[in-house]
Amino acid sequence: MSLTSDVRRKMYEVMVRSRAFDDRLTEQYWIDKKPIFAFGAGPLPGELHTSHGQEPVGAGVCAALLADDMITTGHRPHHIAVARGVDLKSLTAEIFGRKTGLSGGRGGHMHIYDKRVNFSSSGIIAEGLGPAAGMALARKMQGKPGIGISFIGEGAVNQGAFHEVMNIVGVFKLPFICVIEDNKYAVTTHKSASTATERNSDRATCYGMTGEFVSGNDPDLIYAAAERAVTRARTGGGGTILEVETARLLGHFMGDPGGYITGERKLYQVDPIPIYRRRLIDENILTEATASALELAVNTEVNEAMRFAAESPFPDPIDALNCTFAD
Amino acid sequence: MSLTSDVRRKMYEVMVRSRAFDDRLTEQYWIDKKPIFAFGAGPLPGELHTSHGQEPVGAGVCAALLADDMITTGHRPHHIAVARGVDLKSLTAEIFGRKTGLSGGRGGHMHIYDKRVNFSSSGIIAEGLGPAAGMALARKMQGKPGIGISFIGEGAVNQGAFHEVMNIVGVFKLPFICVIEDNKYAVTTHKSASTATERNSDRATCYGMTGEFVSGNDPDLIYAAAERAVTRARTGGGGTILEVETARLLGHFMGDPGGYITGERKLYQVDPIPIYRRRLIDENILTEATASALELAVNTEVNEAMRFAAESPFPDPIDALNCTFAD
Amino acid sequence: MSTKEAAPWESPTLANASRTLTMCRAQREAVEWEMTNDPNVFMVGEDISGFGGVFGTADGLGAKFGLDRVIDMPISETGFMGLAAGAAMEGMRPIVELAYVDFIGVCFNALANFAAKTHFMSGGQFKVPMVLLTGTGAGYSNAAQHSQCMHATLAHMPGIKVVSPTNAYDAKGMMHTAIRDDNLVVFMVHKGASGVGFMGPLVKTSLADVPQGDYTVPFGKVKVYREGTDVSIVAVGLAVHHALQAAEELAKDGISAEVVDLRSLVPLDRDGIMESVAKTGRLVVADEDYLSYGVSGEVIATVVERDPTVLKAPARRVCVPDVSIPFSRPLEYSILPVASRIADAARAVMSNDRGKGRV
Amino acid sequence: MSTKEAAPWESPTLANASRTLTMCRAQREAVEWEMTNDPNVFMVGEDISGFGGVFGTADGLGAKFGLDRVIDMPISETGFMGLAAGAAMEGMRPIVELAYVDFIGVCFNALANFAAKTHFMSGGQFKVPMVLLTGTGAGYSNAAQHSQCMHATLAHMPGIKVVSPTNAYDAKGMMHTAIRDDNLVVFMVHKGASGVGFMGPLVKTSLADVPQGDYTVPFGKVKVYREGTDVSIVAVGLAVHHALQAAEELAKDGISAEVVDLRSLVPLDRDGIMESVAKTGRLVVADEDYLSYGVSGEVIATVVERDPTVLKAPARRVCVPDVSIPFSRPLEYSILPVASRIADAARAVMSNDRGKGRV
Ligand SMILES: Cc1ncc(C[n+]2csc(CCOP(=O)(O)OP(=O)(O)O)c2C)c(N)n1
Ligand SMILES: Cc1ncc(C[n+]2csc(CCOP(=O)(O)OP(=O)(O)O)c2C)c(N)n1
Ligand SMILES: [Mg+2]
Ligand SMILES: [Mg+2]
Repeated sequence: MSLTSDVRRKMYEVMVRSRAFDDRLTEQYWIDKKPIFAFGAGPLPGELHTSHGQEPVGAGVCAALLADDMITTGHRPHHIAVARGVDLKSLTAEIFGRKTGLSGGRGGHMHIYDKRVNFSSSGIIAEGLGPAAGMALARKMQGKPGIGISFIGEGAVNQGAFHEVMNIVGVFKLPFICVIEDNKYAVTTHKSASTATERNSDRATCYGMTGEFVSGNDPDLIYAAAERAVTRARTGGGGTILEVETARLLGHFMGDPGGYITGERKLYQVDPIPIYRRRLIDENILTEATASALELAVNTEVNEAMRFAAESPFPDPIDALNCTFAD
Repeated sequence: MSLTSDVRRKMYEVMVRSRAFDDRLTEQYWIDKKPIFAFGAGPLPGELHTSHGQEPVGAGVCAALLADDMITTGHRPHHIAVARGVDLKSLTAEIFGRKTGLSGGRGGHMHIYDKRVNFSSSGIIAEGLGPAAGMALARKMQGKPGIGISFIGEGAVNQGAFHEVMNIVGVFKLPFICVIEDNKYAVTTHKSASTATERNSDRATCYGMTGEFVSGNDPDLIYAAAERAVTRARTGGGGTILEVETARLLGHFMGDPGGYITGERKLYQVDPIPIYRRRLIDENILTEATASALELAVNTEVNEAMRFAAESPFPDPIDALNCTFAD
Repeated sequence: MSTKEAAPWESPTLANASRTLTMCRAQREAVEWEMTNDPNVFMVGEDISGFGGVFGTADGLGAKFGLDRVIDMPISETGFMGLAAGAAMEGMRPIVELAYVDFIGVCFNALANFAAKTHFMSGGQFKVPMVLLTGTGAGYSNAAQHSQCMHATLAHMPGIKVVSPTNAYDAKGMMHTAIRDDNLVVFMVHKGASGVGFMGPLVKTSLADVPQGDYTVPFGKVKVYREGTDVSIVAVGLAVHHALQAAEELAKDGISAEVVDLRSLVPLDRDGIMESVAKTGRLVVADEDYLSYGVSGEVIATVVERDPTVLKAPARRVCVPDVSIPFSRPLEYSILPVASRIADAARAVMSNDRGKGRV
Repeated sequence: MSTKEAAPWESPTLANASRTLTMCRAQREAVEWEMTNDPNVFMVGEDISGFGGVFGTADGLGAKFGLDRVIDMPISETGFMGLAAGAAMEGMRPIVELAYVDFIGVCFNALANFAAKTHFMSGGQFKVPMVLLTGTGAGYSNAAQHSQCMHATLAHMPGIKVVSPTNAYDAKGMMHTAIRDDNLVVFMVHKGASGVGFMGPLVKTSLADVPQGDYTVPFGKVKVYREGTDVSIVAVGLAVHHALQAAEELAKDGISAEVVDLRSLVPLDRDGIMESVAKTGRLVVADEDYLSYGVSGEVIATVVERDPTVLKAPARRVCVPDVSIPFSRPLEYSILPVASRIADAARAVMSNDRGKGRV
């Protein structure tokens, strides 16, 4: 694959979809959470970690993948799920806790699973790394295609699981990519206060992996780096640690005003979507009109998913008692 | 401190003491374990991981330390305990499970604690790293002298705790040394089969630490590298990952014949003690006579410790019920 | 941070001069007092210096005591639990925050095999005085990995004291006790009762008048919140408040329920449990942790190994029925030990109806 | 490896043509059968390919199936537990060896929060068929960090099946069942009963005639090793063998003890427990895990939430009294649930002596 106009349009579309999705969720989220904030209140209870600003990472990496590839990620999964093509209606319904949701409402926003597109997310920091490596191993043993990709935050690198899994990937030369979304913050803690090295991709040499760092939160560059990593993985070239500089435009989760991001650091909180839109128009990949049409279509689609979710029934209480064990 | 003749004689003495200690324990260990082997049988039950071959690491590093420095280590603690000056009688009595032991028989050979000389060991891989860093932090906060030193095996590097603690050491610039005893094996697994990098000391750059690799299992070189690391730690220069090539002359634990160490790999299993003896005599630090006298004295001392232990009473069963909580 | 910008994890301040506090505010006073009076006390955890941690227990303490005593850590729980244990072995008294007890699985060894056993393994040479402050519980749709209680997971391991206050007075007094204790104390607070901002309306029965200065509440004593004669509802954590609500309901039916708060799982006040059950002759245990191999079994066994004949009816348990905590609200509420489930269990015990109400 | 050089962790071979096997030999047959017949079955663990792991369960399998199916791992338990779970999600059936259950604290999250909950959290989309084979237990002076049982630590968490066979027939049949199960199954074998070489003399009651081919032993059914009428001794793991010994002793005193092996903690055969206790009217629970918040409480509660009146005397527990396992032999044996302690408890129950014998 190469960075064709189609790929770029597709990436833009995916970014717009993810943003519309997060925007609609945000609106829903605040219903009944004012004036008194409570995680548990309103139609969309629980913690909500939106992906505002990180859309280029999901879009760029997923555009370089094939259907067989397997993704795991963490507590901030929307942009990746959307980019991967997780069914928008079932995804929304899951986040609304409905019977029609991907997991019938058992999982919720941090636990998004869609086996049809080989996608999983879960909420403990760095916990998806081992599973993604194991999925890659499984395919290798089965002689089937597919590489493992795990997305983590820059803060998650400091979890021991990162070290253990990267080493295993290196020792067994697994077809694997660790994508580190460096949005500079883990909750309120800046990368510089938590991490003894500036670029986590530099750690790759310690693990017999290849390191790549992409700055600028630029989907085109992310795509290109991901493609190199994917090719490497598919051709026996081993694993890649791909660190991508991105931006978390809002707080850690809804309700965090993010007031600790001040001064110079605010300069990095730039919205990548209008920039990419501008570029695609400037380069005649989109026109103002086609861009607007695309945005309208995507917003309609997202609104429909929201409506579908809101109108879906809640699960039966008894559903809490099944799916603990497979039989 | 510098590598004076006194220091070198002392290192030799410490190595000889550790070896004699392990040799006597080995004799005791096999009592009642033949013809049928059973960990639990005989006067010295349980797993026993002796330090045959690794004496230079304990001797070299400990010679560079001061009394205030704090050591943690793991399942193979004897050479370090002896080098650190843990009281030989109480140490032996602990390994014999006697009331006069360091922990009154509660701890055993993998759990050697001697607060008087700031020494701890425990049996879960890499578990001592965090505590040693914490001890260093405590002294820093208290404005008291003392650095933290943790000894681990090359296999232990692959435990997540290594990564987490090294990063913490780097972020907080703690006065800390991680000594990696690279004896090439973790139980039966060769380093090359478990570790995606050849030299773990190379990882130091990822943690804002200094890396040093010492080859040859040579106490003089180990001492020199340890001294550099100690000076760095004491003068605010941060932490060091000091990897030392050493040799495990016997199996993983008593009872493991080590038959998996074959071919070329056997070449590395060289006893460092006669080599060092030869060198000290050649360089006129010792004579044949003073060396023999030293060896005799040390052996007598070790034999006395063994006798002390063997003659000590067992603890009262009731002792199992105290020391769970401090009051 | 200005009031307008207040992060939701800040606890709402109650009427100004009042000394009626939420648990998290009360705990914070104890921490502040100890940090002021004992230079060896310090805090470590994630996101505590600026924002006071998820519970607000460290609220403002970073600014007051500086970043050297309120230390933000990387997401390296094994690393910093070990670090805290080592510091404790050298005479410091760390208070470690682990925001959600659900994360304990990444650092269980450092706690249960190292911090908890060092005193024993060293034959008493080393003490490990450290407090692990952690949040428990469900009820706000935070799903399977951010809603657990795991009371028994910690209480089962030797060498760990495990406490769980349910009101502000106890929270402060037990925090003083915890910090002064020479052992690893796990201090579990249900998010839903802590009074932390992001959990919405306060649980009234968790508020209490709190003395200004320092005072201690000892571990290992149950607290009888409400006396009764027909049935003992023995509970822990938020379930205590559910039990109080259930007792109100039951009173309307003419059932007099005694509500016993364990407060401390290790040490466990077995005499206190027995005293109540011997009096009422009936037992319901309410616990938001998983049912099997947990607190509920231990409480029942405690009675039965003393005297099974005190029980006039089978004991009942109202717990999470050995499933993961579901996200969706109706699923979640169906498995939590809410007041209605507790009341149903008590009624069943009263009618000695052995078939119904058991999960 | 020649016989002369045999590592102690190899299981001694019994009389040649005999099909009387040790547990570890029997388990090994099941693993070999499944690996032969199902290409998705593979093993991961530390030091398994050449030496068969600490239990000899993988003995010779590395040579037979190659290093791609018997995979030696670095000392990275979190990493390879996660890896195994991911492989299982993609249709493989990994058998993971964790030599000592004591190490579970370094990888508890990957098991209890991920592998155990994925089926639930995904609403049934993903299955995680994996077996965790692990060794438990004390009795050979391996001290606080290599002697634990931690039965309840695992059995308390939802989504994990936990089994613990006590004889070779069950070990093989349950290993077949475990490998074919679509869930995370923790397969706990007491080192002292497994028949592994380094543990010395074999426990006779753990040996059994074992059929050559494959067969399954279902989970969730107790096994009554010995029938009796006066007191039920409900036990798990090595304590079952201690109980059998105790029953012999008790028989000499004219006490008829029924010995019930739980075999499976999750699912737990509550009816099977009740059936025995309803018959004998007396209950002793023997478990080498820690006493509080564990198996013993759960067994007692199981009886009492059905019918406390079946108990003619207080139930008693013979467990490790909430202390770390000490190294020194006399200390260690004083806290293990050995036959004499079990017999004493049974005698106390018989004499309805409520004061003595309780730890
Ligand atoms: C083991 C563990 N520790 C702590 C947390 C709480 N937590 C959730 S998200 C988060 C910050 C993650 O930062 P980063 O990895 O940079 O991801 P980001 O939120 O920036 O996307 C923390 C500490 C957790 N979920 N798991
Ligand atoms: C977390 C954990 N996993 C596994 C073990 C079992 N184990 C004990 S020693 C050892 C090998 C250690 O190798 P290395 O670190 O190289 O030290 P060495 O034995 O060579 O001194 C293993 C796997 C353990 N004690 N803890
Ligand atoms: Mg981040
Ligand atoms: Mg080694």
